[in-house]
Amino acid sequence: MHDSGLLLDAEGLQCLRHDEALFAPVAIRLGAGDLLVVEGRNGAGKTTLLRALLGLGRLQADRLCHRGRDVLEQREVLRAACNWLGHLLALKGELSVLENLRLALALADEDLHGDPEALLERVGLAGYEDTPARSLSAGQRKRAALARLAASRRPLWLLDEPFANLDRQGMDVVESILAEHLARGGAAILTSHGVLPIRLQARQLRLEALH
Amino acid sequence: MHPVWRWFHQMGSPPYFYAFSTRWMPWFGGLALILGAIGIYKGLFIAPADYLQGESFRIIYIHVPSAWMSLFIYLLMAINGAIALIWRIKLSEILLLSCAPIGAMFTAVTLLTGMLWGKPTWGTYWVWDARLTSELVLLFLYFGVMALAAAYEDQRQGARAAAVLALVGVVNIPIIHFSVHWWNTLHQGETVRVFGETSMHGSMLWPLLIMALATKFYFAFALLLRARSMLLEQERGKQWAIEIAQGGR
Amino acid sequence: MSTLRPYRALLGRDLRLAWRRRADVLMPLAFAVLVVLLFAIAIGGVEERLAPMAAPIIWVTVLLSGFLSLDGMFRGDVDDGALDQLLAGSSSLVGLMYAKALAHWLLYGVGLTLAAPILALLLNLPVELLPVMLTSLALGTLGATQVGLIAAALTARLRRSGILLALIVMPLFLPLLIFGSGSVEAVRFGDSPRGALLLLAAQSVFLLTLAPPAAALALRIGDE
Amino acid sequence: MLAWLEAQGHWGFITVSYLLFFLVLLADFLPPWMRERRLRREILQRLKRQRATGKDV
Repeated sequence: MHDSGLLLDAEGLQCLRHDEALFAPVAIRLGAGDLLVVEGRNGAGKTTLLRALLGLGRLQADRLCHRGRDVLEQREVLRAACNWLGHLLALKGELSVLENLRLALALADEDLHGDPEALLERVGLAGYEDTPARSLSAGQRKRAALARLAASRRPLWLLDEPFANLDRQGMDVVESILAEHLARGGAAILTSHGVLPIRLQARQLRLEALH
Repeated sequence: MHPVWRWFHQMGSPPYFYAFSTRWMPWFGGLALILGAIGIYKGLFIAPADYLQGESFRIIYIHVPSAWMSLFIYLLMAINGAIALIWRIKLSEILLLSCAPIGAMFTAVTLLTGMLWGKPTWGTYWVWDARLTSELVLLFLYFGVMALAAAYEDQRQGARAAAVLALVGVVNIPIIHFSVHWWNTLHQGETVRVFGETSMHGSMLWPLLIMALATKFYFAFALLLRARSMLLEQERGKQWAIEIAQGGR
Repeated sequence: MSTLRPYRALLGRDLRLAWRRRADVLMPLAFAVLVVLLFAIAIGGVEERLAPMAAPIIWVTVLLSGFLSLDGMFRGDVDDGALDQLLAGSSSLVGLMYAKALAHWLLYGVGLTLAAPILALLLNLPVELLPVMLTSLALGTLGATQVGLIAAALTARLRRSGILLALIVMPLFLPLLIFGSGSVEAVRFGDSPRGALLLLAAQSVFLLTLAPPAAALALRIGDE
Repeated sequence: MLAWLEAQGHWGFITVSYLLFFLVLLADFLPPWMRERRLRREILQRLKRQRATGKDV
């Protein structure tokens, strides 16, 4: 009964650390245009969940499917459909903002969608094309990472606290990029502390820590 | 389920393994002691002196078995490493971590006895003989595996990293062995034939085989001992560990 | 259809980063000259005594200098999250390891090999030995880089791993040193270095097939 | 010390080798043996403290 349209269909999903589950089993059903916000107190395993989905941590599940295909063992299939924005932004200090953007896409074997200058302008980094990433502020570095996201057409986004280090305009940028992504039929899971500073319609998933 | 696989699976449960070790350790330890005593007695007093090297040749009865053990244990360690990596079996990780110090010990014994044998026979403590040189490299392979396992905070990740290194090491051992022999012939030529297979017959050979068996039983004993104490350490909070502590067995 | 784009991108990235941090890349070369200086001083700079020992000293120095650069192989990628992105990416990790090893070899293997003539000069290496020295170094450093790749991957997430790295790589460097230095010795004695060089090349090819998968496996361990 | 050893002749080396062999064997299996005994004592002590205070220490 796998719904082949679901971007992520997980059942009885748990992350493991030293063979012990971190939180009670959860179910995730993400179709086109769905946004899921993962909540839970610190250490409940929000970041671990995103990493585990990508194979960077052990998880067990009764079912883990992407577009009807079981990816529990072939996680690279899920990885090929995902973009992950972690706490560390993987920006190389010596490379310029534009170089970092092109590099991140090339490493993921993705084509750059849209004009780079327009993308940077959209995230509020106009004029910073040739600035080395090391001389950007934390907020600007986050915007550079967001530009990379906006340039990608992968269906499933995993965003780990996308609003951290961002001012009001930054949050609006996240919201507009996210809205556009969802409108294109993508889906996203994001982790966040406290109330969401955006008005996008989202479902909640609460992680109940086990100990 | 295949009986061997079922047995291996049972061994995976800590209490079962601990009980297994409690039952078998006395046997392995006892056999090692008995065989060791026989072997050493025969080797020191019964076997005739070597016509060439004289009495000091008797060191062979601990030198050669230890050398065999040092390679044997490394291979066993690498096999456990493969099992741990492929099937993620916790017991294999523990056995891998337990094998390393024992193997390093046997390698050290081989080197020490090799030096003490070298002095009376060739006048110097250290001879860059192909076999001794390979043994020295093997010692560093062991140290590498142990140091890597210890460097990780998470013991399970440390064991898995050590497993990868053990596999890389075991694949390289033949290459190191061959290249050291090639190097030896390049520089020293065939003059120095240390530990050549002297023509050993009956009474000289028996103690060697007995000691080889004795060292294997000792290894089984020491491996179970290290593995169970590591297991008890990891599962100290669990009920079975508490019962073991109370039971005194 | 996975193109080679990600692997070319990683290779290009590492080379460009090295170009931007030129000082870092030159460090091992400077270290090599320093080590040779120490040996020459210790041996007394007497030409007759230096020349026969020149080749072995250069070979050991190149291995030590190449070893120095291993610590930085994954350090940067771990600290800024780039490694996690590679692990979370869909490109084959083994392919990325090949790109990583190639970049490292071009920078340090070829780099040190090109610097070898300077070392040879300082140690009065007989000129006729230079060709076989350079060939053996080029082949040997290719293998050494692979050994370094495994060691760097195994210790990528450890804070201080200097001595541990040495403990892992030195035993595995040994066969390379034996055949590498042996090939030059063969020529010095007037024999043909073909045998030693072929064995050295075989060793490097063997490591080329063993190391990237082993390194990929080692990196996956760090994140369980 | 080495001079004394060399003066002992072949049997000197043999005895020292065998002595070292036993010493190293002891050094191999005694530590884990002791560690296990100490571990058992610790588990028991923790158990007594738990029973005494009635909560998981």
